[in-house]
Amino acid sequence: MLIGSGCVRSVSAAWVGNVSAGLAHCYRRAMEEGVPRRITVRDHSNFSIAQALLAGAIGAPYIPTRSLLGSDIPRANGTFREAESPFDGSRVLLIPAIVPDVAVLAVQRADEDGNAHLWGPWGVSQEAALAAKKVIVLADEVVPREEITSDPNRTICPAWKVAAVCEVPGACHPSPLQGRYGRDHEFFHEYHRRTRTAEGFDDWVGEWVTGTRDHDEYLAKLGRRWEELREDGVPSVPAAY
Amino acid sequence: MLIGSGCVRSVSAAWVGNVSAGLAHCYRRAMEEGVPRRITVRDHSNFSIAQALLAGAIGAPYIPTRSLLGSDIPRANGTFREAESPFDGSRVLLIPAIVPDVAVLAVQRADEDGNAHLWGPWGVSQEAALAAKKVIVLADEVVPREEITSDPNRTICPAWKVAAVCEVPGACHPSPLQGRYGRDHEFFHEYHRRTRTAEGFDDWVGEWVTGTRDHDEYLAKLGRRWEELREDGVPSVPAAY
Amino acid sequence: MEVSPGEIMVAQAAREIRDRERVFVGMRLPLIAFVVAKRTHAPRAVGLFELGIVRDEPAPELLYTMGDTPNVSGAVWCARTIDLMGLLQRGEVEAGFIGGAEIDAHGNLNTTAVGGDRSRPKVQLPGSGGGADIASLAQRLIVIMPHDKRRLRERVDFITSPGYLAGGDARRRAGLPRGGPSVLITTLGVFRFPDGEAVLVSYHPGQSVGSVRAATGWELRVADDVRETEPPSADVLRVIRGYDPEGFWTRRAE
Amino acid sequence: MEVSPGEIMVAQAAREIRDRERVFVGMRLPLIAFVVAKRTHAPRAVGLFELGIVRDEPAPELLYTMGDTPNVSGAVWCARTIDLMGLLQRGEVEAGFIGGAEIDAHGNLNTTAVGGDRSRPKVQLPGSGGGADIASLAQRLIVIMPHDKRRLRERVDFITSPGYLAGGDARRRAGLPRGGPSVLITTLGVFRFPDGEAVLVSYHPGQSVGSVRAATGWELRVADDVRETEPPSADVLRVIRGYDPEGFWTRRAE
Repeated sequence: MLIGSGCVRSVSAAWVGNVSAGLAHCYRRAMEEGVPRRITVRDHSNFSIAQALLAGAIGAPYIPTRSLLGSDIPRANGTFREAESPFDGSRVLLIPAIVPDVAVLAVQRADEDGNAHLWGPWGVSQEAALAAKKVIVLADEVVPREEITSDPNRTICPAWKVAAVCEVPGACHPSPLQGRYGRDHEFFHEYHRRTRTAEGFDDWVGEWVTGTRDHDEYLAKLGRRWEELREDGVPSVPAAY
Repeated sequence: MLIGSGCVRSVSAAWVGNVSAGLAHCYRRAMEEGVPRRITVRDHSNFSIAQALLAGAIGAPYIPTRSLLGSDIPRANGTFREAESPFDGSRVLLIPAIVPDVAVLAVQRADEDGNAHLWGPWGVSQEAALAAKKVIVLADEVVPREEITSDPNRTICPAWKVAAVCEVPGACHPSPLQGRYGRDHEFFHEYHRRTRTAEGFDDWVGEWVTGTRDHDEYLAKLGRRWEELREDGVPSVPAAY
Repeated sequence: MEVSPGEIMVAQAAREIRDRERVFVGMRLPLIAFVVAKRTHAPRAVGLFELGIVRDEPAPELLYTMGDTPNVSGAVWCARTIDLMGLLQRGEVEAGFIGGAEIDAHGNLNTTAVGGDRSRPKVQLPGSGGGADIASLAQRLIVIMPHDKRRLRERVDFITSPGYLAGGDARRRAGLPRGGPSVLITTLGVFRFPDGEAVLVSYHPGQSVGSVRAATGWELRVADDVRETEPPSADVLRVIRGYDPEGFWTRRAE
Repeated sequence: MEVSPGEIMVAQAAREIRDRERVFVGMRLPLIAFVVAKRTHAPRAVGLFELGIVRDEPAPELLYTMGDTPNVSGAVWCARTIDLMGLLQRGEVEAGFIGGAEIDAHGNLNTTAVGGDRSRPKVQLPGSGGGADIASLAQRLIVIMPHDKRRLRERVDFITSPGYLAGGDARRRAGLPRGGPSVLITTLGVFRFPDGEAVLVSYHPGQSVGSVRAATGWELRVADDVRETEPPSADVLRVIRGYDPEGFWTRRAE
């Protein structure tokens, strides 16, 4: 959507698409036709982007890997370097650190200071948060501090990195948030169908983005569909601290 | 104790001592006098050993750092290399991966397959487990599989790496295990006093190691002292999955 | 109900998974192949999902994406991507599934872009995801894709996921520590890579060497003992159709 | 009750912590200094413990080690060592405390071994722990140690934790990105490092420039405005004695 709206100049990513539905039309239009504007892309793989963020998170200038040797990704990316390991002369690919200006994290709960609990697969969330200069937390629920400190192993990054905590129930829709709501598959498919053309995309944005005042109105527009996605989840067996 | 008993040939560590009590007498005797045998040491810092294990855990040959530049640790360690970052020519220290044959992890709970939950500070536990060829889990409690799968974010390493799960309540004593038992400070201090001489150490081992048939007998010998260390802990607020 | 190409592919893919193996599982057909393997000959196989999930039991319901909530419920480990990719790089993952838009006879795959140059392609594809890592680092690669001349090409426009590169020992010389495609399963047949180059070992029921050749963009090599692909057993079909009752993945028009 | 050298050191160390700073806290005196700072002028300081704990409130009771269970209860983050060391390497930690067995006038510290060579030392010390990392990477290093001629030496036997190395721009030339000792607090006085070399800025009550010189192994440099160290206020003493009522750390014979 950011690409389709012309807000993006450059993308560093391992994968851009509409999972389960197909290719990402806005991304295709931008890359193939320069519509609405030309973007540049730095190709990555899941591992290389995770390593770049890990390097950023621990303040390492780069991390060496064996992945992608022989692939065209390093050439297309342009920031990697091939080198020999000084330990055994074997070939390695050096992935330089990525330090994002901002990382946006959606989590189940956070306190007012920004101490955030995320569960379910972490993907690259933690590395991205630690690597970033600042973090914006979208919390499904803002909870008392005691709920966070009752389980400090679940905290994903230190509060001093968090520039803003926003209580936004349903922030991930149409993607899921473990224990809160499931995935809205049909919403993805509908988006896919309607954004085949640039006009269709503008129409969709007019309806769902600029056409709703805020996220509450967006959820209200979803109506019963949103209610049906909600899941209670099964509570974890507590850990005693 | 392993050093004092002559079971160790070489140590790679950032710190060897008796926290809160003082220097480690067995380590001193081995290094200073070769008693009961000479050992070699590869000096590390907490960060360098964490990076070496992280490199082992992700299969990277090494990780570059800025730490320890100018310190005598790299020279004493002998396995690090100084290099220039090919990205900007700045000086880096390359810490090669450590791949332990075995990592021993004490955890609060594990299932029979070896899926283990650990909470409290992780230190280098996860990197060590992932870097190791195999893992031995000492579980304070063996629990049904459902207790593990109720909270998969707490799992520390995959079960396929776990060669053995041993149910050993109190395995960490005199060290603490969060939510289960506190630290036995006096036991550390007593060990420190009694192991000042090699004879004192042998005497101590005769009483507490070879002198007890198994860990149950060890705990029974602790008696009320062990009971007084036990903590119930405060249950975490559950996460719903 | 007639057996679909998707079902034949799933059945063949399931046969590629051995018991107790750790397998990087993709979505769609690979996921169903993993379910079939688990419920038939490989009950102790373990599935890894690149966003950070490890399961020793497949999710009980059909998934659209690996992040769907049922894929997390019942997982034995929710990890980070780097943890699982790290174990992959260590060589602890025996097999991995990937697909692609294009493949060449050396098993090199393109999921990045077709035509034009990289900065202005004719068709922009989604990119590697974890595919290039799995292709680089798994002990064995299982490739699944639709079969037509524009996809099985003499040369791919971009090597996203390295196969045997130019063939011979090119893969080792590039610095890759192990692996390479062990099988390519298409909508028409099955290829293996005995010396780093694709050889047709079977054609699916209803196909022939000739029909496969006609749909293949490189000069087809055929195994001496080429034969018809073994169709799915009734048991296997029951598992497939139980898991994907509406044929969302296994009976869709590709 | 007379003010002990430990209490004077803790009070001075607490003054080195500014509000809202992230501080790598060690055990013993640094921990108590952190408690004092939090309860007086730096209520929003955050403490990091190298085994992987972040607290914005000190543990309510006296700790013997940072792994004691009360140090985990109430923590805002239980992390891994690598997470916190990584944030340190990124430059996100303003101040760190360390001690040592030996220090030289350039603030280089030895906690590894004294005498002999590394493979057969006269006295084997515990090693770096996180000390060398904090010394390498924190924005500012606060050093606390007992003062005597064998500890404040012309040259240390082993540089575990780099200070200003040979002085001048040696630290920068070695490749360290920032930092270096900002203060050395001993049982006798306080030193600062205006140009990478220790200068006595104050002597504790009961001491003098002469008594400090007599106990220092290098040629003492003295600040023009050297004066007596400010003694702990009644408030500060109350915090110290409330936290360490038996004087386990603050009144022990060193």
